[in-house]
Amino acid sequence: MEATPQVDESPPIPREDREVRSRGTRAARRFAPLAVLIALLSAVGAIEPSFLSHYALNVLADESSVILILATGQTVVILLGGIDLSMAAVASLASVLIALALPATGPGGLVGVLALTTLIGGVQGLIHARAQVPSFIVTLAGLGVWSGLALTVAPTTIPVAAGYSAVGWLEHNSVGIPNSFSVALAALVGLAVTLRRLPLGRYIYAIGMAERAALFSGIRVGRVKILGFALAGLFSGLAGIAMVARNSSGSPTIADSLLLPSIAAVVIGGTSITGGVGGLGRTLIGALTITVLRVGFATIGLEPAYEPIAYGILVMAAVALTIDRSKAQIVK
Amino acid sequence: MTRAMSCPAAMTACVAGIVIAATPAVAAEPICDKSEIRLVNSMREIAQPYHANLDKGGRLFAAWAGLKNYVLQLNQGDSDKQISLMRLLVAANPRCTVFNVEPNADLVVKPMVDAANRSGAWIVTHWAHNEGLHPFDGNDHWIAHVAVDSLEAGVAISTRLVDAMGRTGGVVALQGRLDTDPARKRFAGLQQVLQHTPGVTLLDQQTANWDRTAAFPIMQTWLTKYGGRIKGVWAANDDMALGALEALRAVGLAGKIPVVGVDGIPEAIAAVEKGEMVATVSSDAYYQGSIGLAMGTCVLTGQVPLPASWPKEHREFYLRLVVITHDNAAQYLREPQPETYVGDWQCDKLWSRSTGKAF
Amino acid sequence: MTEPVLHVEKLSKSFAGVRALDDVSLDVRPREVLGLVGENGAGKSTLLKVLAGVLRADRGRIIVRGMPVSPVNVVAAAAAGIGIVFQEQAVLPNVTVAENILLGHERPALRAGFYDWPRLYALAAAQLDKLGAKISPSAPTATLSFAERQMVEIARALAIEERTRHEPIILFDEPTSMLDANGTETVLEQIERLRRRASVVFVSHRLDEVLRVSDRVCVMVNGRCVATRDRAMCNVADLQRLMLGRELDAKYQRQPLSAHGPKVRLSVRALGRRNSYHGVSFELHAGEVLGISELAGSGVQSLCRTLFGAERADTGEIVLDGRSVRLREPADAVGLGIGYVPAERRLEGIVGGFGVRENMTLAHLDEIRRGPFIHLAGERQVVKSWIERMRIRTPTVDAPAHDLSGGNQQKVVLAKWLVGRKLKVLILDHPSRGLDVGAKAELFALIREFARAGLGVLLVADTVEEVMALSDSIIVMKDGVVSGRFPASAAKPSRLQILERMV
Amino acid sequence: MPATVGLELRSWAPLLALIVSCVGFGLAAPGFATVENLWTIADRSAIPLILAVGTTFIILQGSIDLSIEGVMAASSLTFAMCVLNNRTGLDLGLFSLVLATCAGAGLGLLTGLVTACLRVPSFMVTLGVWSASMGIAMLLSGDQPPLIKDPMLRALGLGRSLAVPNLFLVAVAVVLLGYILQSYTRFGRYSMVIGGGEDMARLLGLPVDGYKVLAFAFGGLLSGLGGALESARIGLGHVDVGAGQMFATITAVVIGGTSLGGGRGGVLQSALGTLTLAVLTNGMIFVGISPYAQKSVQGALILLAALVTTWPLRSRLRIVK
Repeated sequence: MEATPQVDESPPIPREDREVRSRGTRAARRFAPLAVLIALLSAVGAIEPSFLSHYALNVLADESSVILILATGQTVVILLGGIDLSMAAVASLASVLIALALPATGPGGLVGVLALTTLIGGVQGLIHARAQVPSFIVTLAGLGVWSGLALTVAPTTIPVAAGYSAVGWLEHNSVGIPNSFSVALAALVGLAVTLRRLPLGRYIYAIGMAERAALFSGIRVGRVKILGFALAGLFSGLAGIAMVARNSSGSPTIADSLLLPSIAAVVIGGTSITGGVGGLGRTLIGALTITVLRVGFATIGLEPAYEPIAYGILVMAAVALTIDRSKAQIVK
Repeated sequence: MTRAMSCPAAMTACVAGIVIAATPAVAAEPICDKSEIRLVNSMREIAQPYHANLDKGGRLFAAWAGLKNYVLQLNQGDSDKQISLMRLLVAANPRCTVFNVEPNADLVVKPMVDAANRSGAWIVTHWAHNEGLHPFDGNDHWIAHVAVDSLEAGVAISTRLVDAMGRTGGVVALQGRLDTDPARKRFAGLQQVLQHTPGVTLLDQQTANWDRTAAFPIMQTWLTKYGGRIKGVWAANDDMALGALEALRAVGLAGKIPVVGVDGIPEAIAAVEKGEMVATVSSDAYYQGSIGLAMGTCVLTGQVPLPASWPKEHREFYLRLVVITHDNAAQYLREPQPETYVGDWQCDKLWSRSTGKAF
Repeated sequence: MTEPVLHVEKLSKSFAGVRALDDVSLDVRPREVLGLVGENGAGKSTLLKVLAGVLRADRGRIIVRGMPVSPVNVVAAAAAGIGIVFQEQAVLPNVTVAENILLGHERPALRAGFYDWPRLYALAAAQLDKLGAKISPSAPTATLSFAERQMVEIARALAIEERTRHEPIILFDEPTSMLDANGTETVLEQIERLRRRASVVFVSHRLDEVLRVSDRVCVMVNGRCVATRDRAMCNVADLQRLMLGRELDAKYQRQPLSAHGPKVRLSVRALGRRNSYHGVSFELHAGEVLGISELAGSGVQSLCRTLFGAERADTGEIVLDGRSVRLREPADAVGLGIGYVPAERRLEGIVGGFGVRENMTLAHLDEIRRGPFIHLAGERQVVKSWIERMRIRTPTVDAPAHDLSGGNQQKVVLAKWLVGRKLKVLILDHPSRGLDVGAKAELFALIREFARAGLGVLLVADTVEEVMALSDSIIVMKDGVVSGRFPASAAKPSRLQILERMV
Repeated sequence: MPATVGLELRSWAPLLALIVSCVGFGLAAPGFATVENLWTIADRSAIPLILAVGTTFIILQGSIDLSIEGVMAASSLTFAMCVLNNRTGLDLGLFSLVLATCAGAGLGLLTGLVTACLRVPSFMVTLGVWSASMGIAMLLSGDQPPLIKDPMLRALGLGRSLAVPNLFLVAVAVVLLGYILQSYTRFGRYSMVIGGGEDMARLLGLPVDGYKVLAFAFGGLLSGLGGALESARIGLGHVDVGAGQMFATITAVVIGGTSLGGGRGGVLQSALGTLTLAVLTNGMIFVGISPYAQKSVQGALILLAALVTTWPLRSRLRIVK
C-alpha cells in the first residue's frame, strides 16, 4: 500500500490523541496478549483440570510448534509492512520434497530443502522489492504456484520410506519438553536477537515504520526486504520438516490449514499488521493463544458444531483486546 | 430421530445385556470398569450425511451398550487438528479411551496410532493408511484397521455404469482429491473395468475435490465440449455425482445419461430409486461409526483377549460393501434400526462383515 | 470600528498535559487579512485546527457573527462559515477536481441521491472561476501541478460561500511553506483577491509575506496572542523581537575560497534526467556552501536526489574526489560519504516511531558495532555528544522523534549525517522548510560551522535571501537548466541579479 | 463521467488478457469458440461476478474480505431451509432469497461494525466472521443438508431465458448496479476517496466509518445472494457452496487491476478480471490441463496481471508494502 504523507507541520492530530492514549495504556497494551493467553488457559483449565497437567501442556506446546515456526517467519515479513500468504504452501511443498528426499539423502536432504525454500522466499522477495508488486499479491500468486507444484510433484501422501530418524527426534521429549517446541523456540530466540541487536533488525523496523526515511538513510531497503522474505521461506521449510516429523509423511496439502492461524497468531500477539511495531516475544504468546483456541474447546467438551463459531468470535475478541493501535490509525 | 431410537434402543439394550451375559467367559481380565470407558468418534464434520451417519452409528452403539461417555471430535478437514485433538484428549484417562477414527487423510493414521501406543489409549482406524503400516507390527493399542477396498467399490460402480451404457460410448470421470487413497483406488477400479470393455472410452477426467459445487461447472463444460458423445458419468463419490446430475438436469439430460457414485448417501440412494443414478456403493457409515467402538468395548471389558493375541486377519480386514441399485434402493432409504447392527456388535461376531485380510 | 466576523474568546487546548493554547483571544474583522505569526509550538496551527473543527478546544468560545459555534469537524465548521486551506497534501489525487472541491457538500449536485456530474462540474467551475483558475473540474487531481492543487484547496474553502449566506472566513495554514517564489506569489495574489469577498487568517513563517498581505498581524507566544499590530505599525524586526524576545543577526561574512583551498569535492558534468533537468554542470569545493536558487519545477530537487542516488540520471557523470561514481540507490551515495537532508522531513527525514538515538545512528550503524552486534553503550555515547553539540532540545536520548519540534527534528536529521566519520558532501534540500526564524538561525549557524570543517555543502533554499545568507557560490536554475552562476571568486550578487536570472 | 471512473488506460490490460486467452483457447481447442460454450462460461462466471462486485468496494476502500465462503455457506443454508425443502415445513419461495441475502448483509454489517468501532483490521475480522458463519451454517445444516424442492427457484438456478443462463442475467444486473453505485453515488465515490486517502477523508470530516460499514454490509449482501443462487443451482443448502471462492474472487479483483492498497480500480475492471478467470478455467478444461497445473497457472496469472499494472509505476522512491 502506498504511503500517504503527513498533512501538516504542527504534530498531526491523530498522533496527538495516540500519544495521550498510549501514555495511558502503553503498559496495558504490552501485557494484554499475555493476559488473554492466561485467561484462556485458566478458563479451559477450570473446566477441564487435566488440560493443565504437565502432559497436556506438553502436547499443547508440541501442537503449537508448527504454528509457532510459521508465525515466527511471518513476523519478520509483517514487521517489514508486508505479508506472506505463501508460507503454508511452501511448507507443504517442503514436506513432500523431504519425504521424497530423506530415503535417498538422509539429513543432507533437509539442508537442500531448506536452501530451496529459502530461495523460494528470496525470489518472492525479489519480485516484491524490485518489480514493486505488493507482497500480498506476489505471495498470493506464490500460494497458487507452489501448492500447484507440490500437487504435481506428489499428488498424494508420501510416507517417509526410510531415514525418518533424521527428523523423528523432533517428536521426542528432552528435559520434559517436546523437541519440536524447543527447536521452534530456539529459532524464535535466535531471530529475536537478530531483530534487537543486529543492524539488520533496526533496518527491518525502520522500513516497517517509515520506508521512505529508511531509504533516505542509506538502508538498502530492497536487499533487506528480500532477506526478510527469504527468512520467511526458511521458516516455511522448517515448518515442513516439523510437519514430516509429526506425520512421518509428507503431503501436498499438509500445512495449508495453518496459514491463517499463523498470521492470526502474529496479530493476536500484538504486532501491528501495518509493520514496524511489535516483536517475536509477542508472536510466541500469540502462537500459544491460537493453539489453545484451536484445540482447547474440544477438551472442554464444547459441542463440536459450536467450535467454529466460538473460534471466530474469540479470534476477533482477542485481536480487539491485543491489537496495537498506536500506529495503525488507518485500519485497513 | 433420537426419540425415534430411544425406545427400541432401550429394549434391545436389555436383550443385549442378556446376550452379553450369556456369552461364555473369555480368557481376559476386564481392563476398565464400564463406567470408566470413554468412546471417541473422530471424523471430519457432520454437515455431510455420510459423517452424520458415522456419528449416529456411534451413538446407537453407546446407547445400546449403556455407555454414557461418548465424545465426538470434528476436525473440519484439518488433518493437523485431528491429531492434536486426539493427543490432547488422552491427557486424561487414556487406558479406558477408545478412538474410532475416520482419517481425514491417510497420513494421520500413523501419528494417531503412535499417540495411542504412547498413551495407552485404544484405536480403531477405517478406510486406508500409509503403505507398510500394520496393527500387528507391534502396535498393540491399534486394535484393528477396518479397510475399505476402494478398488472393489470402483469396479462395482464401473461395471454397473458400463452395463447401463450398453457397453459402448464415452464416459467422463469426476475424481476425488487425488491426495487420498480412495480417490486413486476408485479411479483405478474404473480403468480396470474399461480395459475389459473396449466399447467404452474415457473421454475426460478432472478432480472436483469430492465437492458438489466444483463438479457442476466441470460437468457443464464437458457437456459443451463433448455434447452427445457423453454416454455415462462416473463420479468418485455421490456428492460429485449429484453435482454432475444437476448439470445434466440443466440441459434436460437428468435420467437419460447414467450416473454412478460412491458412499450411498440418502440423496444418492433416492436418485438411484428415481432412476437418475444407476448405482452407488455403501460402506455403511452406521457400521463404520460403531464397529470400532464395539471392538474397543469388548477389549476393555475383557470379553475378548487383548488384540495382540488376535489373528492378523482380525487386525486388518476389508469391509463388505453394499452395491445399491434400483432393485435394492428402497430398503436403504429407511433410517436403519439398532437391530440391524446388534448382531455385528456382539463380541464374538465383531468380524461378521469382514471379507478377508487387507494386507 | 466594525463588528468582528470572528471572535475568539479565551480558547485553551492541551495535549497530554502540554498547553498548546492558553486562553488565547483574538478578533477577525470583515474583509481583513489577519496574519498569525509565532515560533513553532506557539500554537498557531493548533488555533487554526480548533477554528476549523479538526480539534476540539478544552475551554473558551468561538463566536461567528455574534453566534457561538463549536465545530465538531471540518464540515461543521464550513457550515458555520469557516473554511481551512491545508497544505497541498489535503487534496485527494485519485478523484476529480470537482469532487475535491465539493467533498462533503455534494448534495446540491445530487439528484435523488445520484450524482449529476454536469451539475457537479458546474458548481466546481464556479468556485475555480472566483480564483480565475483555468482547471478542468473533470480532470483527475493527480494530473494537476503543485500550484493548481493549491488552487483546488482554496476553491474548496471558497465553496463555503455558497452554503452560508455570509462571506466566509478562510484560514490559511502555512500555505506557502512548501512553495517557491512563484507559488508563493500566486497564493499571495489569491489572498489579495479573497480580501474582496472574505475574511482571511493567514499563518506563515515568512514574516515579509505576512507583512505584505495582512492588515493586522497577531504574534503568538506559548499559546497566547501577545501582541496585535497594524501592518503600518511594524516591520520584520519588530515581529522577530516580539516572537523571540531577542534580535537576530542574519548577517554572514563569506570567506574567500582560498581560505580552505580549491580542493574539488564533487563535480557534476553535463548531468541530465528526462523531463526534469539537463546539461547541469558545477563544482563543489571542500568547505564551500554552494547555493542553488530555483523556481519549483526547475528540477533542482530531482537533481539533489540524483546526486544522492535516489533518482537515475540519463546522461552525464558525477565525480566525487576525482573518481567517477555510479549511484544505484541512496545506500551507494551514503557509502561514498554523501548525505542528504530531504525537504519532506516527517516523511523522508526522520523515522517517526524511532527515538532520537535510533534516528541519529540509522545511517551509520555499522560504524558503531561490536562484532556483529550494535554497540548500544557506544551508541548512547555518540548520540549524547551530538545532542549537546547541536543543542537539540529533547527530554531523553530515546524520546520519540515525532515529539520534537520541527527545528530539533531537522537537527537530528542533520546529526544523522554528521555522525558518519567519512562524510564528504552534504545535500540540503530546503532545510529550513516549516522552521521558525529562531530555529532557522540556529540551523544556518550549524551549517556554516560544519562547512568550515571541510565539508562540501549543496544548499537548495526556499528564498533567495536564504541562499544569499548562506552560500559562498550561487547558481540559479530555471526550467531544468543552469541560468546563472555567481562563483565565490566573483563579487557577491545582489538579490535583483539573482531574481532576474530566475524569471 | 470522471476519468477515474471510466476504464483507465492501464485497465485495458485485463481486457487484453481476456481477448488473448479467448483467441488462444479458440485456436487450441476447436469446441471452445462456440456459442454454447460462451453461455457455459457465462453461467460459470455468474456467481463469481456477483461476489467480485461486492468485494470490489471493500478493496477500493483499502480493506479486505476473507469471509466470503463462510457468508455464502450461512446464506445458502438459510435459503435452502426457507424455500420448499425436505427439512423444514417452510415454503417462502422468492422471499427466502431475500431472507438469505439479508442474512449475508447482516454478517457483513457485523464485520463492518467490528472493523469500524473496535478498529480491528478487516483482515482479522473477516477471518473470524468466516469461521463463525461457517459454524452457523453447520448448525443449520445439521446431519442432513436440506434439499431444495421449489421448482421455480431450481429453474432460476438451472434454467435459461432466450438461451442466456438466468444466473448470468442476474450477475449482469448486479454488475450494472455496482457500476452505478460506484460512479453515481456518494457510497461509491467516497469509497474511492477513502481508499485514496483515509486520513484526509477523516480530516475533512467525512463519515468514513459509516461508509466502511456500508461497504462490508454490501459485500456481505452480495456474498449472501451468491450463496443462495449457488444452492438454487445445485439444489440443496450446502456448507461448501463457497469452497474456493475467497481466493478466486480476490484474484479476479486483483487481475482486474483494482489495487489492494485501495483507491484505484472499479467494478468493471473486477468484472473483466472475473471473466478472464472463468475463461481460463473453462479453457484449461477444454485443453485438458491438470487441475493442479491450473492452480499454478492461476497463481502465475495473478503475478502477471499485477506486473502489467504496476510495472509502469516503478521508481526508486515508490513505496509498496
